[in-house]
Amino acid sequence: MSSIKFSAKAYCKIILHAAKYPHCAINGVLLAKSTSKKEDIEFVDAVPLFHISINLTPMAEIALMQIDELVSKKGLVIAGYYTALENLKDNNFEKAHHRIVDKIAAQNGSSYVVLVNNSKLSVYLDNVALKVAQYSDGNMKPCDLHRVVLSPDTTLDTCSHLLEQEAYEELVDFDNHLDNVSLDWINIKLNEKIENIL
Amino acid sequence: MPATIIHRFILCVGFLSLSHAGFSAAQHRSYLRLNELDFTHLPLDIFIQALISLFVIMYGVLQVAGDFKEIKASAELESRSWETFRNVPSFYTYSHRGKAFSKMYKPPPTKESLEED
Amino acid sequence: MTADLIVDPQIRFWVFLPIVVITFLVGILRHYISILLTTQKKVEIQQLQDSQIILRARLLRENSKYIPKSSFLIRRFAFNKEEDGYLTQKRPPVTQNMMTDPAMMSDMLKGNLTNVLPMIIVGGWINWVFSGFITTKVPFPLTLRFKSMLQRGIELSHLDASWVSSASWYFLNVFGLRSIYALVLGENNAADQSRQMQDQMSGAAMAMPPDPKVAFKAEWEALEIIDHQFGLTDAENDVVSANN
Amino acid sequence: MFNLKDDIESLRLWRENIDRKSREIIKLWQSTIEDNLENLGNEKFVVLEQACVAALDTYELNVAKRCIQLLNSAFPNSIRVRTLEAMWFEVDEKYEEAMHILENIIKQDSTNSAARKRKIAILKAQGKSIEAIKELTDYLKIYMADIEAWQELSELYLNENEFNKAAFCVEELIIHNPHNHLLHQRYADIKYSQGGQENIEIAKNYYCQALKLNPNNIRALYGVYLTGTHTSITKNAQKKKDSSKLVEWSVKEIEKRYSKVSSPLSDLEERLAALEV
Repeated sequence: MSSIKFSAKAYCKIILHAAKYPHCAINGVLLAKSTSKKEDIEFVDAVPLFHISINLTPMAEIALMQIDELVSKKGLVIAGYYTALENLKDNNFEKAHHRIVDKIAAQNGSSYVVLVNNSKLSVYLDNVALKVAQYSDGNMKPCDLHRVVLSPDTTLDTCSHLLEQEAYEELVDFDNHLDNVSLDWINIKLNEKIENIL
Repeated sequence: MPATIIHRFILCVGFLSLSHAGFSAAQHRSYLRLNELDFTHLPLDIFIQALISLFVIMYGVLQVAGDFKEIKASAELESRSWETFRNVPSFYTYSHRGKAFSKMYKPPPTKESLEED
Repeated sequence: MTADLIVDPQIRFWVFLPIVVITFLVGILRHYISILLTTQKKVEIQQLQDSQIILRARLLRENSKYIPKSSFLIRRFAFNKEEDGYLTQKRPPVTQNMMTDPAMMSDMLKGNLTNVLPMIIVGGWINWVFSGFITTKVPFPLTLRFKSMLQRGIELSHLDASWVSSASWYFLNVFGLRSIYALVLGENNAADQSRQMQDQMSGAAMAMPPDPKVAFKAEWEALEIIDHQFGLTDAENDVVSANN
Repeated sequence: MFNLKDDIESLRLWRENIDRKSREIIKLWQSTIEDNLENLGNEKFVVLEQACVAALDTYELNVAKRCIQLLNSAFPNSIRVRTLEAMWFEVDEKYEEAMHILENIIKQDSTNSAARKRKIAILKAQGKSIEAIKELTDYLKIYMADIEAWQELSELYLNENEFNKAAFCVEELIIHNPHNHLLHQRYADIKYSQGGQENIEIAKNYYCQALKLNPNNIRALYGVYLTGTHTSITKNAQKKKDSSKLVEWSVKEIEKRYSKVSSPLSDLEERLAALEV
């Protein structure tokens, strides 16, 4: 069975983004190596995008343009979309079908939609709080949770540790960047921090 | 600019000086009355003192009263962003991830998790 | 004018200043008594709705240039359509009568109690205690017509009109101290704040006339005659030229 | 002592800006405010209310309970405190009890808008967004000039992807507050999301207006760029020229904004290269 791998950087950023804005719906994109095969995908990084109004498209277009340009230089592509819904009880893909998903899918055939499973979040993360679906032609096909792999294995501990340190304060998403252009959504400092803990 | 002690002091001095000028004027008037002289005008020094203390007070009040507001109607809103503007306290809901990240919260067993175990 | 009147300095300490102090303190007292007496006015939900309709219609009228034409027309239609628009809806005629409504009566009584009564009592008392004094002089000449206003209680026909009698001084104080009250009582916002906590303010309930029909009619008319102009078509040029 | 003063100041600031910094508020509460309640003076009860809401937001039920008890003993019959109580039940997902309290408040004071709003919020928390929208529109039929409610309704519609209706609500907000650049920008965002030549034309106007009201609104600047590139695809030569001029101008302005920043971003050229046409 093929696996869907998340690097520590990608996973931690998703969770931290969800933790930074607990009362908002959030979204972002996932990056994978452009050379990776269709079946065995590995998300190496995540870019947190919005928390203010995730259904509006203009700023999402700008963000996708910039990310695409910057990331293609590093041999990465936008291969997936992640989101977390506002309500703690909302954990199904129907509500995660945002407009930006179509845009991402249009760019590279098919893509993955990752949903943060709110009901599995806690201060001490003991299992992967994500749900993954494959998206193509307007349909979401949920993937088996066993296919989701974190690499390295210590990612969950790292993530709990970061939550404890309140590292989410340092996380910058594209909305923050638009409010203050000196904040960088690449999160270089946070990346270093994650790597140090690993 | 916050009101400093110096500005308050300047304001006090201004008021003292102004009341001194007023008191001097009253004294001058009673002096004239006692000497049965006609009142024509105030002596120049009292006049100047009143004027100067008026300006001192004006300066002091401006400094103590606080910052001015901009005339432009939108000026106050410029510093706001959707970050705070979107918050509508009377419609806050509390069923969000804030609970999940709290140490006190014990999530109820959901159907899903029961199935998975 | 050569032989000027000289007022005894004792008058300053025993008439002039006491009147100021008394009127000031009575004003403060009245303020607190009225706070004690007023009950939160009950607003009917219908009244509230009416005032909100008027408010929204007025804002629509004033700021119509900030929204596209079609949006304006939709709104005007909603307000002004022939039947059952917000401003044209049929209402049962208002039968509220001032005298039959006991709440209205008690309100009026309280208003009298706090405003008119002290005025009469304190005014009469001051007139009785401090009658017949000349207290101060306004520093400019006045015509004879002001005599009845400024020299109440002193019937001297040859006295210069710029002298002020004690009774008149009291009235000048009553009217002139209003902004001083605002200054002094305005600082008591803290007391108001805790009162707000006690009873939440019921929305933006404006004082509405008992019969909204008249106000609706006026608003309807004003909305009808608006010629909508979209005001943002030039924003593009403005912005580009302003920043160049 | 100085610490307390600063903390009170920041609490006041957050209150005035309506910042939802619940975690920070709770931290301040635990570090300084809790032990200094008597030193707060006039602000004591407002701070208590603020702390209570923050505690509910972060599920610190003990703190919330303490605040409600203190408020309750100070104002035994206050409707506002009872609304807080209803929220407390809400957090515990005892929605029925919360509804019961709110119904009683409305029965007692039919014009109380806060209780009505809370009822809508409960529907939202239960995930019944359609019912919430219906209730809110009913509410707005009475309280037509309630800006908060219009704003909430626009958010609800946006969540349902009902851009047309959301736009209507934002228009209403603009009428109430025509000098707010955020509203103009939001309206343009919605119009742009709707798509279509006409809507994008309108969006362009509103982005420009937002920029005019606040030249620092970078979202509006990007919006001008986007709408400009869209409208430049036209057969009308004059329009095409105007649009491309606008695009050029906006790119230049965006670059200016980025060059003003004190700590420059990495790979700035690449990021902005995406904008070049």
